Amino acid sequence: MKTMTYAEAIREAMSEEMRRDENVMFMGEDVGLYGGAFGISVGMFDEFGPKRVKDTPISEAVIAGAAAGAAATGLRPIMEIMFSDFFTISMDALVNQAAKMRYMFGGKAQVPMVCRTPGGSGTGAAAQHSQSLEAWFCHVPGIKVVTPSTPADAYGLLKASIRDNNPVVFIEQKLLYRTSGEVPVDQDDFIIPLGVADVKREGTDVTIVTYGRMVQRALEAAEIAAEKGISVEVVDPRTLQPLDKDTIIKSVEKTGKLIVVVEAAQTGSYAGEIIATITESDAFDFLDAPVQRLCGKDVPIPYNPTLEAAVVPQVDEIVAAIEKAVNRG
Amino acid sequence: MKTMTYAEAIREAMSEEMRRDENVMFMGEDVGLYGGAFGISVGMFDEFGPKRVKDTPISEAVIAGAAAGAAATGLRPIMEIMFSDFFTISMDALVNQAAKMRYMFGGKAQVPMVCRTPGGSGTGAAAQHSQSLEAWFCHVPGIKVVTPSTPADAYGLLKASIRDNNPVVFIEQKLLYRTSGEVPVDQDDFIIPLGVADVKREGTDVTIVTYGRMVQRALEAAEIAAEKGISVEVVDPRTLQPLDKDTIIKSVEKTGKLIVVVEAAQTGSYAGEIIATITESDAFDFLDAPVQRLCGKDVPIPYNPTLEAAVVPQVDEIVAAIEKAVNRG
Amino acid sequence: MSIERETLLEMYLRMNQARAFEEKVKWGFARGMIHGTTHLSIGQEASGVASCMALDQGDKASLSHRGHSAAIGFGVDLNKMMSELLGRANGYCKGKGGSMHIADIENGNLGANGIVGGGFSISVGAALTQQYQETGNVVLCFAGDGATNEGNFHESLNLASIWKLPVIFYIENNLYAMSNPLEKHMNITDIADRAASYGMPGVICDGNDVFDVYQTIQEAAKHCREGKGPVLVESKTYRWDGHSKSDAQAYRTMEERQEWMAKDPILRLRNHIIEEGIKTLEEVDAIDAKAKQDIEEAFEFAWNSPEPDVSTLMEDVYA
Amino acid sequence: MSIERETLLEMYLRMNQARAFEEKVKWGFARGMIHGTTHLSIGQEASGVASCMALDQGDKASLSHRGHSAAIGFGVDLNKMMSELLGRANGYCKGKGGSMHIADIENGNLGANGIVGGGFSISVGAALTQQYQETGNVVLCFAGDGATNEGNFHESLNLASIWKLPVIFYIENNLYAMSNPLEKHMNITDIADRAASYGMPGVICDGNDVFDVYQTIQEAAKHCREGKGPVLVESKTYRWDGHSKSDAQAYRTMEERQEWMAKDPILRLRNHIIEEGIKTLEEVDAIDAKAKQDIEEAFEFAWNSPEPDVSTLMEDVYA
Ligand SMILES: Cc1ncc(C[n+]2csc(CCOP(=O)(O)OP(=O)(O)O)c2C)c(N)n1
Ligand SMILES: Cc1ncc(C[n+]2csc(CCOP(=O)(O)OP(=O)(O)O)c2C)c(N)n1
Ligand SMILES: [Mg+2]
Ligand SMILES: [Mg+2]
Repeated sequence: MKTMTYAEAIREAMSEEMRRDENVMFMGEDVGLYGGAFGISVGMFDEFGPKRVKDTPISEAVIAGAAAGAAATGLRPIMEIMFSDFFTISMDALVNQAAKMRYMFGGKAQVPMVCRTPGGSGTGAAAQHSQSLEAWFCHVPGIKVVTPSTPADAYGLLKASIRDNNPVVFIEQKLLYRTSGEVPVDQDDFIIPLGVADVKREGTDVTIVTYGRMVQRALEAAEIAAEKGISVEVVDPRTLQPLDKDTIIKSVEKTGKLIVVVEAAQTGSYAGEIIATITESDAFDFLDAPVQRLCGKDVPIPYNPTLEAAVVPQVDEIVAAIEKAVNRG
Repeated sequence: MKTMTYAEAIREAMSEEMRRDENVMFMGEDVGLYGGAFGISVGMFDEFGPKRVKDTPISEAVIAGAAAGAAATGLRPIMEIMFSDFFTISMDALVNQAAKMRYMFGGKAQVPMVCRTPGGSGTGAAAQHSQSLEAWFCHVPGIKVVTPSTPADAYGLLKASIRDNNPVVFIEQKLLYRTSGEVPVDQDDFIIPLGVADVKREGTDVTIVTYGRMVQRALEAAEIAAEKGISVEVVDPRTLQPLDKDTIIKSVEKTGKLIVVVEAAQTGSYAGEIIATITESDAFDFLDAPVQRLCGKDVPIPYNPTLEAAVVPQVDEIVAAIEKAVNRG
Repeated sequence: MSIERETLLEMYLRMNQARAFEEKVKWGFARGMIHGTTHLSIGQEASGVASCMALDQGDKASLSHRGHSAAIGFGVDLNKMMSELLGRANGYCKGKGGSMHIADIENGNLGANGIVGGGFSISVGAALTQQYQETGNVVLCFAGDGATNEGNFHESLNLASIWKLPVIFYIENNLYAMSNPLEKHMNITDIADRAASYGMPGVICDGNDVFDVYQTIQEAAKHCREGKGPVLVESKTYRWDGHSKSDAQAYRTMEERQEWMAKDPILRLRNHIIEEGIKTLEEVDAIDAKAKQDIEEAFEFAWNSPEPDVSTLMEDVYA
Repeated sequence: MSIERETLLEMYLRMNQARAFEEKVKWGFARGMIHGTTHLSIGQEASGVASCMALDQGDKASLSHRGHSAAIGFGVDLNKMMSELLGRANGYCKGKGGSMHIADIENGNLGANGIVGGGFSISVGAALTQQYQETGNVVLCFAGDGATNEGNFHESLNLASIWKLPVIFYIENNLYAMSNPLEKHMNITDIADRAASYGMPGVICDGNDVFDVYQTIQEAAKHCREGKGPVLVESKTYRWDGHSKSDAQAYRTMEERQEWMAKDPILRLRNHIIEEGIKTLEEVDAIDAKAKQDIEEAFEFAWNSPEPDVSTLMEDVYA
């Protein structure tokens, strides 16, 4: 175990995989000497050189397309899109090419690529640099989607993503980059398989399903609720696609109450998917309170910090939702 | 009233609005002399000339961006993206520019543009020409999303969309283009306001919420169910954003059973949103059977017609879901 | 430039197979035996076949939506290809791809593409692999004149040029992008001029002349293999048929079409072969007949092949 | 070319305001009084101010992420602009936009843009409106050298050229795209050369010389107004500061930076004004002082302005 930041865990995972496998390489805007807009790859250019850590022009379409083409022919590229909002420019390559190549070619292609990108608000970067777009990617068969909430998860999931033979969209969060935690870097091949949820806190009264930076908030809310005698279980799916439905269903069957917390704009967010997963499952019969979701407001992210903070679910709102659920049950 | 096809209704709506308002214009790939890939605009070039019906190069990014720029400065462009799959190339202009300009500029811009595009499978066009991506657009605050299921709806909703002062994504369906129905073209200014659902069939036992070409299937299933003595209500939201939650909630409160049917790939589809809307509303307490959703399978659309047809919900599957709901209740 | 005798005759055979393939596809469509849509390259056979045959073993090609001639030029199992168009289980894509997605990655065919311009960046990536793994191979990237107006063209050529990737951007300029004539979709006449934006060579060849096509691609490939980076090649040609299966072609004149049909690349090569005494008239007729026969057999094979079982629907979404 | 006396002095004032504005912003950032990020155009004031001042009444401008000088050149209420950077309710965007989104559409400022290259297509659309409504106005579209590698650049210039739209694509080539030097992000030296792909004129101006910038834009605007279509203008300049607030600038040398600082566009104009006897040294000093004073007042105004009320959060999503 080693204490490191989320950013360092990502760098470590990439570096280890690049040391292990000659065909893993990394490209993106300003990822070389500069070390990336968020400093994630600082030092990697020195270690791996210009062949394996490549600066690209500001050309998000070809970054993704080239990654797909390279992956289909034998490399295992990791690409970085500087802000997840810029994925709007890479969508054709990702959705119409990378995600579909295998299926539409009759299973005769494989596209092992990882698209790393930071999402989320909270840095005062406003509407075009703060979106949470994971729901889009989850809606595209052929793509896997990963949303780590801790340094250890980021580390183990990124290593698994790099070894996965499919296009993986790996969504990081700007506000998590500097958070730190224990990471089992010394453990031989610490891999967290994609599709396995993590119960971040066990509880019996209410289930909260959440991911990314909202996990921390949910845990804080759970702590406050605990003081009030309410036992909250916090389930972090960690990968949204594939989704570990079993763990979520089991938790809801135990608690009978479900709250989904996501940072993304509510309408069309992945919260709806998680809720539908429950209401169409056997867990439906265990529900004894209306399912609640706490999501980002349906608004572009504003610049002013007070407004910006008001967009996403707050700890006290989560606490209120917990109390509402329990009082109903 | 006049009987016309869905395609004709769209052409008629565009033409009438162009006659009414000098600032409405139309652009897209091959929409001029050729009349559009699906023949929607046949004859419009002759009537309106090259100033108002404009062929563009194969450049989906600038089509959307130019529409946004034109809309922000005084025109009311209608743009066509030949297949909704190609919207992957227009996403930055739509999502980061058109949708956000008003909010991020403090309410001092308005972007009245309509993005017409056909979605859906069923024509043997395979994975890159058959997607149903409406969920993506619904997840972007600032955009409205319309999905007409009949010629009359297409007509009245398109006119409303053209007069709306926001970016509207208007999703047509290839397989509906040739369906026909009565359209009140003779009625002075027949407009269907955005955000108003239509109960396509009244019933008391089960609510089906569906839109686009699945409406017809739901109605067929309802007919079969009626023969078995089950009364099905079919609610077509018609616009997904804004969503007429009241009508859906009222229907579910009446029937106590909800089935959502959509063509799009299940995971991350708008079905989840509709379900979440219900389970977080007062209608939750009225539910007496698990909510069901019948969606497209999570797979790229295959070319072979038998496989292709198997991707989307079938009438008999809808009937089975209805029976399951009733038997549970 | 001369092309080796064996190669030339094989080229002639493949061009005839391509023509016969597409005539058969037209026939199948008209009878409802093939569904969906398709884009015929009749008239462009020299451009598609000679370019691919100029490649070396191990080289890759990324094809456009109008990719039948190129696929056949690259080397293909005609049975599997026809089966794919008929949506059969033993097609190249197990019936899941169809005409717009014929691919055979293992053998270097990176796939046709239903997205206009979609192949540009895929090719850049494939070329990156060649450079990274020092294979010495090149990537031949097909696209149409209209495709060069996509942003993906620009980003791809720029990146390939900076990174000196071994990729030939091969633009088949058939004067139209669907219904849109070149002069209405760009303000220049020669697409090769666009190379100037990227500091790479831009050359033009007569796309209806196998010799010019072959030589141009060989030279471009040599440039790539020498590590000098990408080349933009414009191949001037013409499609005889409509854009896709339903197209009244109101956007062009009968005269123009006839002028170009008079430049039939197959006839041109046929005349050459006979005039140069490479083969007699009878021998050439025999090649023509074999090509047709091959296609008849491929259709027969495909027609009698099984459809994919519905149980395969969910297979191969993920690796 | 000469610039009218009044205009020249106003230009000098605005360039000084721009410099002072950004120095103040730097100061505010360092003290945590401004948050988020910002991209300074110090060193590029001639390029931003003189170009906008070459426009006529009613003309439009679309700005890049590095847009402060341009906004001030175009004409701006400094109080509202500073308030926006401080996220205040009376800022141009009611505190919802910040530095990257300063806009004033009503007065022709179509907005700065946080998406590199995002303004290209917006400008094409705005130019379409001018042509359609026969306003006689033009659109000046700002972008950086790096932005010209986005697909949107390509699609936009091509469309503008075919449709002969009145838009000037004004590329401020400051030799770097973030940390990426020009020679590593494109294989050509002059971005103006890219005009050749679209059959439009491509011209270069010295972006640190107000006279050259002013004349070049006026001529380009004339070309547009005569219905001859768009022009690509490359303005060679340099940013003195880092890319954004946190940038160690390891990618460039101190020497290079100093060389360019010696070409200070403000100092150059100042010397001209004095040498030509347009104003005395004292008078020029007074302008400098006024510019600083204006900015101090703007900051004071902004700092004492109210933050937007949380109740406004959901306002203005839809019209
Ligand atoms: C991104 C995208 N836009 C539009 C289309 C529809 N489309 C298919 S082929 C075609 C014309 C292509 O023209 P060109 O590149 O010149 O190739 P050609 O068909 O002439 O061979 C169009 C518009 C598409 N498939 N993909
Ligand atoms: C689409 C997109 N990609 C990347 C970025 C991040 N980014 C902001 S400015 C910038 C550099 C832009 O370089 P250039 O166009 O030369 O303008 P300059 O900053 O030099 O003025 C980058 C990469 C962005 N904002 N948008
Ligand atoms: Mg063409
Ligand atoms: Mg620059």
